[in-house]
Amino acid sequence: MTTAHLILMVAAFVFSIGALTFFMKRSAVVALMGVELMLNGVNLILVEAGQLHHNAQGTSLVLFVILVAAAEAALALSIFVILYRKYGTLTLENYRSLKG
Amino acid sequence: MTLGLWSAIMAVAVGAAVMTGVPLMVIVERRGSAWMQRRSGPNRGGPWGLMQPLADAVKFAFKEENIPAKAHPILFVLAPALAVFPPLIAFSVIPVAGSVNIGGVDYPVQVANMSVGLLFLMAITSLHVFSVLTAGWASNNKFSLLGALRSSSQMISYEIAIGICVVSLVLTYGTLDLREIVKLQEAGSQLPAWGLFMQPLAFLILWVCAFAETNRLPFDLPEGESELVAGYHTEYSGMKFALFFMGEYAAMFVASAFLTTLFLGGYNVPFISEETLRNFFLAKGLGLSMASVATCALQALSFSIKVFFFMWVYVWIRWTLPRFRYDQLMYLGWKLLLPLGVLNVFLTIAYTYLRPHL
Amino acid sequence: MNEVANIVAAPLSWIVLLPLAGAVLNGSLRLKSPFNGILATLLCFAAFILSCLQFAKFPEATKLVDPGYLWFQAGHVKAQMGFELTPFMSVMLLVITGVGSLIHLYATSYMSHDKSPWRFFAYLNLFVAAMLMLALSSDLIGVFLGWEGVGVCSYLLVGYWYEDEKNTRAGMKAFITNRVGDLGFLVALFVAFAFFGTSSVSGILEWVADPVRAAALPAWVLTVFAFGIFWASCGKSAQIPLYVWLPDAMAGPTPVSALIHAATMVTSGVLVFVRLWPIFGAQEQLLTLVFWVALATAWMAALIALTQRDLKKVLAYSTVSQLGFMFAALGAGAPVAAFFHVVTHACFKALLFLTAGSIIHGMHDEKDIFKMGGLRSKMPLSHLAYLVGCIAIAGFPFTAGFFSKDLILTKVFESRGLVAYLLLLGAALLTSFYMFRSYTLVFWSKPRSKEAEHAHESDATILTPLMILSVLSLIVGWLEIPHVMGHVQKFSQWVEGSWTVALRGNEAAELNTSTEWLLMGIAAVGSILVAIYAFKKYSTGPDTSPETVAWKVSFNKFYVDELYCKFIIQPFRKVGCKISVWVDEWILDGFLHGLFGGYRVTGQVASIFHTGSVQSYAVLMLLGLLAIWEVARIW
Amino acid sequence: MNAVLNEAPSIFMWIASAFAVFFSCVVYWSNNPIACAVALMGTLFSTAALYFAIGNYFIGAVQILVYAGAIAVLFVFIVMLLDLKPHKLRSLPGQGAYLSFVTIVAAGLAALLFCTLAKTPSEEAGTAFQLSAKNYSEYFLSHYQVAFQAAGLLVFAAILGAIQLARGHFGKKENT
Repeated sequence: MTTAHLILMVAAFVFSIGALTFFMKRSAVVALMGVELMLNGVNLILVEAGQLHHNAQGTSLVLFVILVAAAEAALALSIFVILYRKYGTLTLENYRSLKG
Repeated sequence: MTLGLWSAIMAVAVGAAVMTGVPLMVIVERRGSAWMQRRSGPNRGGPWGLMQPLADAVKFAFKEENIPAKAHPILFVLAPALAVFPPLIAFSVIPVAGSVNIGGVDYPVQVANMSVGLLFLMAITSLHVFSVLTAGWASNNKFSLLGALRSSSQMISYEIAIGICVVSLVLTYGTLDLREIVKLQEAGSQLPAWGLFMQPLAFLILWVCAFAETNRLPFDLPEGESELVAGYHTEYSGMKFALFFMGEYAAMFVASAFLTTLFLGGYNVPFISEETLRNFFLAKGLGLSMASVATCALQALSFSIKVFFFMWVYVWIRWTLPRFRYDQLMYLGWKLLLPLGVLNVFLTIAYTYLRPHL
Repeated sequence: MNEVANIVAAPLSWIVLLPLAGAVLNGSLRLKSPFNGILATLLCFAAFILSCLQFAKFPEATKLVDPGYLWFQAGHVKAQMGFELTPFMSVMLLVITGVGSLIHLYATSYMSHDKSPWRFFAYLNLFVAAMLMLALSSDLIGVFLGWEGVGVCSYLLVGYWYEDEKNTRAGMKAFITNRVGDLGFLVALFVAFAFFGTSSVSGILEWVADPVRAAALPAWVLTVFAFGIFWASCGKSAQIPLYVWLPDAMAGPTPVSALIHAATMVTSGVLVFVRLWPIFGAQEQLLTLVFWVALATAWMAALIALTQRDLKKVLAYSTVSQLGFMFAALGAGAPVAAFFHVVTHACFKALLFLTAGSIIHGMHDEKDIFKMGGLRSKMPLSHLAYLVGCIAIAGFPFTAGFFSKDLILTKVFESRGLVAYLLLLGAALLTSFYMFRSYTLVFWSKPRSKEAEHAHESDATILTPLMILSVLSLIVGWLEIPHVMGHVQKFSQWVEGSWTVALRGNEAAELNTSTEWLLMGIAAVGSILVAIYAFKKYSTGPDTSPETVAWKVSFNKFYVDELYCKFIIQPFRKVGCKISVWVDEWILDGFLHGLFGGYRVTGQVASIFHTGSVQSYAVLMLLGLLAIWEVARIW
Repeated sequence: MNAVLNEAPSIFMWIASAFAVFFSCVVYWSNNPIACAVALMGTLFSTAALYFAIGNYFIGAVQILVYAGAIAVLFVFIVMLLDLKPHKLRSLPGQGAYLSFVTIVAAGLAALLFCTLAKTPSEEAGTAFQLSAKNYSEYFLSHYQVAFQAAGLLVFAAILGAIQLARGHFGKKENT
């Protein structure tokens, strides 16, 4: 077991638990936290690969991911505020008006 | 001696220094305010009242710890800890003096010599918001929550101006390594090559932001007594309150050290380089280790004097200026400091680009 | 013709661009009256000045060219947006821009009380630009562009007063009839592409002139090409069977009638014919066909004109009849005569139409000649102008019409014999009759209506062009005087250099002097006598004799419109209805129903997964990603 | 503490990894949004610690600055501001089946991720490697120039969007 494997395992775990969180949680905010966890797992793998191959190209993508995550979080959370004001709840099951 | 062990020693030393500085600063502040207001201040405990902080500490330690019934028990306790933690961590990347030579190896007088120290410093100081927010929410008190909300928006707003100014500084110095930044400020013949002279506008903006970041007057709205009782730490008492108190002073120390490192040449003694000092002590007949230790002592003294200058200005301002209104605060942050910072970035870019041609 | 070709570069594109600029400016600026008219007139006049400058470069130069630019290229087909000017076209250029300028000037006053004169002048300028394009373009595609351009402008201008449904119908009739003719042009164009590999006029003419290359062509190619052009000319120049649009086109404002239906557009068929003469000259059978069609047209139009009551209709049928004369000349193998008649006709027909406009203007838009009368004293200058026009078109000695018509008759006599000559002479005498009928009814006797009593003379802006055109109508014929009377051949000498092959008519043996005098005398005396008869007959007022069958047939235009309607339009409409219903029901609806049904089924299947819950979407998305990943890994 | 990647992990690495796993589990298991937010912050910090441990200080610092300092603060802020009450996990008909399905999917995903990535060969892994901010800036100003500008535009758009949303034109107007 090397450090690389450990990090890989952690990353895979964090990503999966993030996905699970996103699928299972009823609260929109917590579901979004799951998304952040997934992004975090991906970042971890990217950084690890960059260190492994002595290459900054992939690792620069992490900065983009972080940036996009910041933008996404800012927008998503402000949308949540609006939704909360409008419907008084942030439970995802209540937002089903797009049901086909 | 490994680098890890040295780091541990330095961590203890720097931590102790900051923790000693806090009570010292308390007495300075109390006596200073008294002096400015033409009254005596605390003068009974020990010579010139120097023992007063000790008495305060004992008082805090023995007071009853009160946790409100409707408060969130874990977060309520966590918040004061979070208040002290970031400033102490932040101090780890600040170079306090040059390097000490032990057994032919140079050890930097600094807990962690990090290549991205400047960024790390900013990152850690931005965590200060957490303690405020957590404290305000966990108290389950409207004054606390209002204070916390005010505080967090204030800190985030001013962090943006700080970030912009740091960009121009990075453009000037070309590195994020704080030790290198300090070394770059060593040179200079007529004037020391301090950041103060290279980036005066950034210095001013950062100085103003430092007040806002530490919630000090004239920006102490989060704990404005006349409006919010005591802001986010209304419900705190005893040692928990003391921790917030310490956290605030530690944050002031970090801000002062930050300004010193970036603008006042850090640990540099003005006009005298580390090399000169070392050679001076070597010429006095000291060994290499002792010479380096003596040099570092001098540099640490220089650093402390500069930091205490800023600390004194904190006190000075606190007892001189009245509190801002909240809209004035936001106006200053967003509409004055931020555009000025952006302007400064552009000026710096132009200067950096044109410098080879000048 | 025999000298070394002297080809000179010239700014010909500007001649087209100036009126085009006028169209764009008038269309976009929407100036107030009279500035819109002044703008249009100035630009048209500038084109006239420029044309004069180009005209002056002949005869030193044999040809002026403006290479322009390559418009488009598809395979070996190249369309060059270039211009060229031959001596013969330079005369036409002067007619188009000169008469055009006068009509613009006239219209400035005539249209000043209209609702949106800027629109009118934009169309008018566009029309002039298109006509110049047609005349100048060095490429058949460019010619076609102008050809279609004048068609469009004709449609726009005839239907200019579109509030009245009658006018729009007339415009559509003109446009659609012309489309039928344009088919011939397209066929000719395709033939040119397929067999000559070029669409440039000079390229085609070179091909035909080259005996080696011409011999390699199948014999029918040139015939098809020529017939296509002739068919197209029938449409544009109003020959049987496609003449029906021209009389209806009188619905447009009078300056339009003058410009389009007298001076320029209707002559475009003759123009193209003459330009491509080396091809037609060799098509003996086709020329025979052209001649008899033209003769029939001349007669039929003249007969119809005998009974019409609408002043502009009379003039319109006279135009059709005169066009028949031109084509008869072409059919007789005398392009110079035809073209000479184009020029003279442009002058006196524009004069007649403009005078008619002046009269109608003075009569407050009353067009019925039976309601006029006695205008001689009320509109003296218009009366004078109309009289000049009438004697010119009737062929009174020493007027323009006399010389051109005489030239045509002589040529017909030379190449088609006595019968053909007599028939054509008959048509010419009829011309004299119906023109003087209208003249007498309008100007003599007593006013027969209130409008006629209160008629007034038009203003100077209208009268100035009338005066200029009157003078031209009288003198322009002196360019070409038969050799028995002095032998002036300025016109034919000028024009002759335009073709690289010899004209057929030139080699024909000349008639002896006495025959020529005789022919000329019959025509002149005949027309004068017929004119006097008509004057006597109508000087007391309109004919009140009972309606005979012949009169009815003539008055109802030989029922041609009704026949067309019954035998062509209605069958077409029936078949079209059937087809459109079938296409609508089976193809369009079927397609839509299929599309709709497909969407519905797909949607029903897809909506199973459409739960409205974000998280189930996310699970599905993840599964999809995993599947893609696996596939990519196994690959 | 600059770890070499194909050696056995140091004790520090183990601790940081354990924290990352633990906190992410808390995010999933806790019903209290506040606890989730704090645990999220813990995960982010542990990840930053891992970055530091494998020698990528720059990304570590940025992680703390942006994720912990901004995004997590936003989460905490929103949770506190809206005063979200503890939620249970989803309760749907056939919830058990759904839960096991999703868990299997997630576990499979983890296994797949691990198996695929662990096979990646690495020649240079034997030596320590440190990236500085300069490396990144070189990439940003050459290779990723367009992406960099686009990201800037994205952030700008996000700012505008957030401001517009916060001004409340889309929600119900409040009469307070």
